[in-house]
Amino acid sequence: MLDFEVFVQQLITGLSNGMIIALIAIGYTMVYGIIELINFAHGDVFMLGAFLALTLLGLLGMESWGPWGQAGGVATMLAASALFCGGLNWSLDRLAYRSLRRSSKLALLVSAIGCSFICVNLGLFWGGLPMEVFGGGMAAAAPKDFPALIPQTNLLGDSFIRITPADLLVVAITVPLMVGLTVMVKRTRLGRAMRAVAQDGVAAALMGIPVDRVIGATFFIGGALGGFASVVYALYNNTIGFQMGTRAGLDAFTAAVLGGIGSLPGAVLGGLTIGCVRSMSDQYLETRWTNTIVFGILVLILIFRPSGLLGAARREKV
Amino acid sequence: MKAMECHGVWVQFGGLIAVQDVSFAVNPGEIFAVIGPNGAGKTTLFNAVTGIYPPTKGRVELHGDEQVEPVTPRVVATIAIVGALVGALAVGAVHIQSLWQSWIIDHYKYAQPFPWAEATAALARAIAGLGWFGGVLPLVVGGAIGGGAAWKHFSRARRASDHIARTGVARTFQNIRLFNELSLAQNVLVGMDARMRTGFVSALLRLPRFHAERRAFHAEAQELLDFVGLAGRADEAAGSLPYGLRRRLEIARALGSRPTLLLLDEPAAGMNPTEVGGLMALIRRVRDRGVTVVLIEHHMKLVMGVSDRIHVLQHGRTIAEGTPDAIRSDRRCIEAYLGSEEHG
Amino acid sequence: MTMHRSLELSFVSLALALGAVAWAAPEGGTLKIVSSLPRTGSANAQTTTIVNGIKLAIDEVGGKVGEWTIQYQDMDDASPQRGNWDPAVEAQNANSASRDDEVVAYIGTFNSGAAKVAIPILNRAGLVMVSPANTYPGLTKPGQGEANEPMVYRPSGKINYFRVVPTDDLQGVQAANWAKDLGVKRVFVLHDRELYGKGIADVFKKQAEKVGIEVVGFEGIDTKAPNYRALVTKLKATTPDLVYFGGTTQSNAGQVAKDLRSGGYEGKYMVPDGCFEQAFIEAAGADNLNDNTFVTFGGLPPEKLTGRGAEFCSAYRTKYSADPEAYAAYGYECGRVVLQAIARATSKDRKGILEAISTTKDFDGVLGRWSFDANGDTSSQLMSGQTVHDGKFEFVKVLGQ
Amino acid sequence: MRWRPGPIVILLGLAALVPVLDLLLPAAFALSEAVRTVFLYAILALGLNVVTGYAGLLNLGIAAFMAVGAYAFGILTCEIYPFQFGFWSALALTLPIGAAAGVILGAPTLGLRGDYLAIVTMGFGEIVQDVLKNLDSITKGMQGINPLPAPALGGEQWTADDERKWFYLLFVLLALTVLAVRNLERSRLGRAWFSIREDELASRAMGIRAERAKLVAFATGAALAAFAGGLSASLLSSTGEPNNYDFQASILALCIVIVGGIGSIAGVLVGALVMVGLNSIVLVKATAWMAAQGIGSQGNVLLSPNNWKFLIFGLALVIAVRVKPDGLLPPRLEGTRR
Repeated sequence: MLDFEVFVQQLITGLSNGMIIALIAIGYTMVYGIIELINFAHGDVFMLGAFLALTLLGLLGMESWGPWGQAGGVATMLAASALFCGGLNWSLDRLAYRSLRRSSKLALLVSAIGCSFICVNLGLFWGGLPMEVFGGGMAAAAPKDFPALIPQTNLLGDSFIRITPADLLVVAITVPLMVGLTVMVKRTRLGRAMRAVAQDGVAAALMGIPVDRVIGATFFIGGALGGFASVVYALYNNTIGFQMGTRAGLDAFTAAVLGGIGSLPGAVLGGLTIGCVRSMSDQYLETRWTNTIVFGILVLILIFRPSGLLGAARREKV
Repeated sequence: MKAMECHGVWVQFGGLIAVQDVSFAVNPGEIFAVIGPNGAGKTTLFNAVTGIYPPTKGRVELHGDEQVEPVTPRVVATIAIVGALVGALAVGAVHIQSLWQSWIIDHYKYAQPFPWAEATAALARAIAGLGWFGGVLPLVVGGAIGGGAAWKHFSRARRASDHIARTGVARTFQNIRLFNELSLAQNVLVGMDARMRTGFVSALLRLPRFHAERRAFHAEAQELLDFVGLAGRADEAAGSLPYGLRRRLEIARALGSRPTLLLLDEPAAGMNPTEVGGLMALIRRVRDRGVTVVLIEHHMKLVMGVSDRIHVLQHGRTIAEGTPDAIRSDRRCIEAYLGSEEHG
Repeated sequence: MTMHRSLELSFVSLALALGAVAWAAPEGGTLKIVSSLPRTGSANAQTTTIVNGIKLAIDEVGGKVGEWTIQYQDMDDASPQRGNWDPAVEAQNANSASRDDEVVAYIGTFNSGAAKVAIPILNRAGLVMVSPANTYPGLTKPGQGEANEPMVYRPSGKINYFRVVPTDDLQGVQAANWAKDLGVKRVFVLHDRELYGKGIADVFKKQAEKVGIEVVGFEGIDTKAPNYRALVTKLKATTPDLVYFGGTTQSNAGQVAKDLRSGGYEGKYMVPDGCFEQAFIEAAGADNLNDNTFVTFGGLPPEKLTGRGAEFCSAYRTKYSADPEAYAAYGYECGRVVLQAIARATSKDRKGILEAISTTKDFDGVLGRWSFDANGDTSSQLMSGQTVHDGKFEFVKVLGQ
Repeated sequence: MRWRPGPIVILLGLAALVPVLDLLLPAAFALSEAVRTVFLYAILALGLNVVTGYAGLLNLGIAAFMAVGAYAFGILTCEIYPFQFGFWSALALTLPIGAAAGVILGAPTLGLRGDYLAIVTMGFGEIVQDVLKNLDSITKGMQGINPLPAPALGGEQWTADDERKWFYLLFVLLALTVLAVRNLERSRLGRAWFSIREDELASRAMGIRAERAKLVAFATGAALAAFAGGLSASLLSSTGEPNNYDFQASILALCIVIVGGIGSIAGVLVGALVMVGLNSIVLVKATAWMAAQGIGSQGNVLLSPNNWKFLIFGLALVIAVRVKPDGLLPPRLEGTRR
């Protein structure tokens, strides 16, 4: 293999990983944009989405379906996880966050941290279900194998550079979602309402926008994206576990900040950047320093661009 | 010397020009008003003067000086030191394990005395032996990043509002910005901070000098609250103060720094006629303390009643300047502003 | 029965609290065994099997040794907000065990780092500690770890710490030798940067170099990463024919296996006993492991056991309706060593039981016949090699023969 | 004016009585050891309170400074390094070392807006762990550094067994920390922090040097966290492993501050008692009791009490802020007592 091939391969890996990060990051950035909350539970909602997908897969016996059946199965899982995560995120807002709108931002943050712990525990229980896909429930905490419905064979035959159906799946699901979301926020009534609430909740309420409903919708959409991401993640990595949400959340939030929090294209750019930095650092430096390098680059970028790559510098009204 | 001078000031946000080529001068000891319809760029002008954002073009001079922190040798030295430190950190970060090896691991045998001199000499040799690629390159790169960041930081802070405030310019805000969770006395004490001298250690250990300074400033804060008519409420929370009195507290807070120039941004907004009368008296008394007052106001009775001179803006441009009487009779002003205000 | 006991106990406590009885004589006839393992969070899967093993050992003797009733307490050394072992909690466990005069044996810990906190505390209290899982050599063996190890763990000058598992230095060596036998020429060594995984990988690397296998790479992974595709690309470019991973199921051995296969690596994969559990096969997906994955383990796998071991396996299956795994066997062995020592001890107190455990000789255990050596290590050097076939571990050979 | 004890004095007074209480309770219910952990976390959380409560800077990486303190203490004292300072001098050194670490992180990043800073501090927490793990020739990697000395007072060397001495040492250090933080709070500096927290722009316009005040807050918080780290390392006689100072530890400190009452010293003390108490007293004793009663089964995931700990902890957080959004003991109006 050539050095060039290695580089291209790492780029592909980085972009695929980056897109998954970006999809989760959008959920963060939307919620942050509208109520300035770092929704710590988002990563864990995402994790529960993956558990739902695995449960469905086991219950319906998707592994034995034919290729077309499996494609339908993937679509089912996507829809179910998106609805489930959206609904869960919405209920978190309804039950744990809404009553704290007027309290300090930090109380809200602690509530989100609490929700995150609760979701982690639900994941643990879920992993202990007496189902075959969960190992019969004997080892609730163990990582779970997610069957490879989408094969990881190389579409380029024997070449060193590998592009697998799983890579294509990531692109095929994330890109339309991102485009659709951007259009929605820019063009639709709901999108305009969301932007209005994000700018000034009180003014929006005075203009007759049902603020709580709009915030709820934002949580739902953010959660649904997390749900899509969870299925993509599970099909791409083929392992899920009850603690995977923490790391995914951390990466995604870093991506959101790197890109400029509140900005949808920023979250995507941030996610792709982090994905690529990770794989390049794995290749050309040592894996054990990868995290340090990611955060080091984050700090460097923020020193010179304090609002992130695409974030608008916010001017305070005086 | 003028108390404040604007020379051809422009302020631009993206495509929007908020202030366009405005020039005026304020004499020491006078009450100077800037008026104009909403959106004329008055507050923006204030913000440019007090360093909240820099003017896009032009100069603002306070007491005959541009109030930009100069690039002194000390600043250069600080930037150089920061650069050098970051460079050294970078070198250390890259080589920390090998340096530690030659300093400690090679010389320390468990439970035996450590040969400090020998080990340190070995460390020095190891540092000297890093060479161009291992030693100088990280030093230069780290130094450039550190120095660059320090310069960036300095240039951002050169004309920052805290720096300008410390040169004797105080202000109030159009949408009152008090510290609502602090008491009245503490709000004023925040205003006095620039004059305080206790440092971290004397505050931590409550050295005698801390107590002396505290007594003096607390007394002065009381006196300032008396001066603006808030006597006896020193320990209330600022947030619980009625609206009309908040302006007064803001003025007391601004006076805390013993400014020579006080900028009042719509001090009479939302006041009833009685309160306005009291405010006019207060503004005159502030001037009598030797403070030059510049105010932005819509309330014509107040402006005409207290101002020595008036500057009129419209759409970010100057349209007139003069004494209240002159402005009252200026046709352009009446058309642009006074007319609509008095008859509409 | 236990309910009755503890009622009685709390009664006594209450009496003590009220000051009615200033110094009650220790309640005759009860001895406590405690274990301190991370029961909250990701290690729960492994520690559950350890606790199962201990309970099985106690149940087998009917909860009694002679006239003495054995009480068992399962302590958690993890805290929820950490989700992993917590040094403060471990110290707290060790201290409360030392304070409780009825406690005569302390089984634990799971993590060698936790052992470093607990051993000195228990040592001062003269309380014996038997570990089912610590493999860091420095805890017992002079010259293997830091210069001050293992003396620092013995402030009283006496040995109170024993372990039934072979240490990293044995397993790593055996694994490298086996790799040589398998015809490996180039190996890429990965580890999880944990005490256990890094320790064993270091030994493996050293031994591999010694026996003439070229080590083409040595990297510590980030155990929380979602996948290792980038690393696999880098690894593949060095064309190894074996990848050794020092780590456990929890530190992502399964994900590494998956990414190796999906990244197009077709060589062998070898892991230590931290992965010798069905959960590893489940996490990795059997297809990714079948027939070219190799697992080392200290002792013999359940189905190869005869005598005691065979009895253990069938008893475990009956009781928990699951196959016993590596840690279940280690936990069971700990429990039995302690119980047998209690039986042999001349005086049924800490001193007597510590004495009895340190003189454990020719113990007929599920891991073979072994004794504790002068450092407190098991004399058993028996190691076995497994491979994965058809989604199940399959015994290959006894290593070192 | 008659002096009446405030909540801080009452809390500390009650804490001082715990060892006496222990004499009356049976050994299995001894509290003083768990209360020691409360003290340590209280010091850590007081440090975080300076940063987040007073200056309003959300710091999600306070545990990293704790790690810096613990490892600095370890390297300075342990016999496997040549430095071999004693307990007291090494403990004193953790303060400037922690402050320096705070400045190194703070100086480049204090210009950032709230949540950007939060993510940078969180990243710093990850970096510190990685560095401690990876530089294993210096930090001993995952092994931790041990043994670490206990204090010697009056020529007498303590051991970890001197429980009561340890208890009162930590108690006195906590009281001193409280005093120091209170002195800072009620000084020019504390006022500057509050004003920045409430309205940075206005306080700058009043001549407050916001950057400098924030940096001092950051350094003070880091120094206190490092101090707590050094103490906890000495108490355990080991630095533990780098993972012990991870994001979760920072989160616990943050929860202590917010559940207790952000910006209030008494609140932080109560918060530490409640959160650490829940964690290492209530949950521990409850599971031990349940296990003793034979409740729980390993076969069913729902029946094992250990499997509920995350849920209980999380619910406690959600309910606590729901019932008391400003914390259990929110600060009274600053300065009403002057």
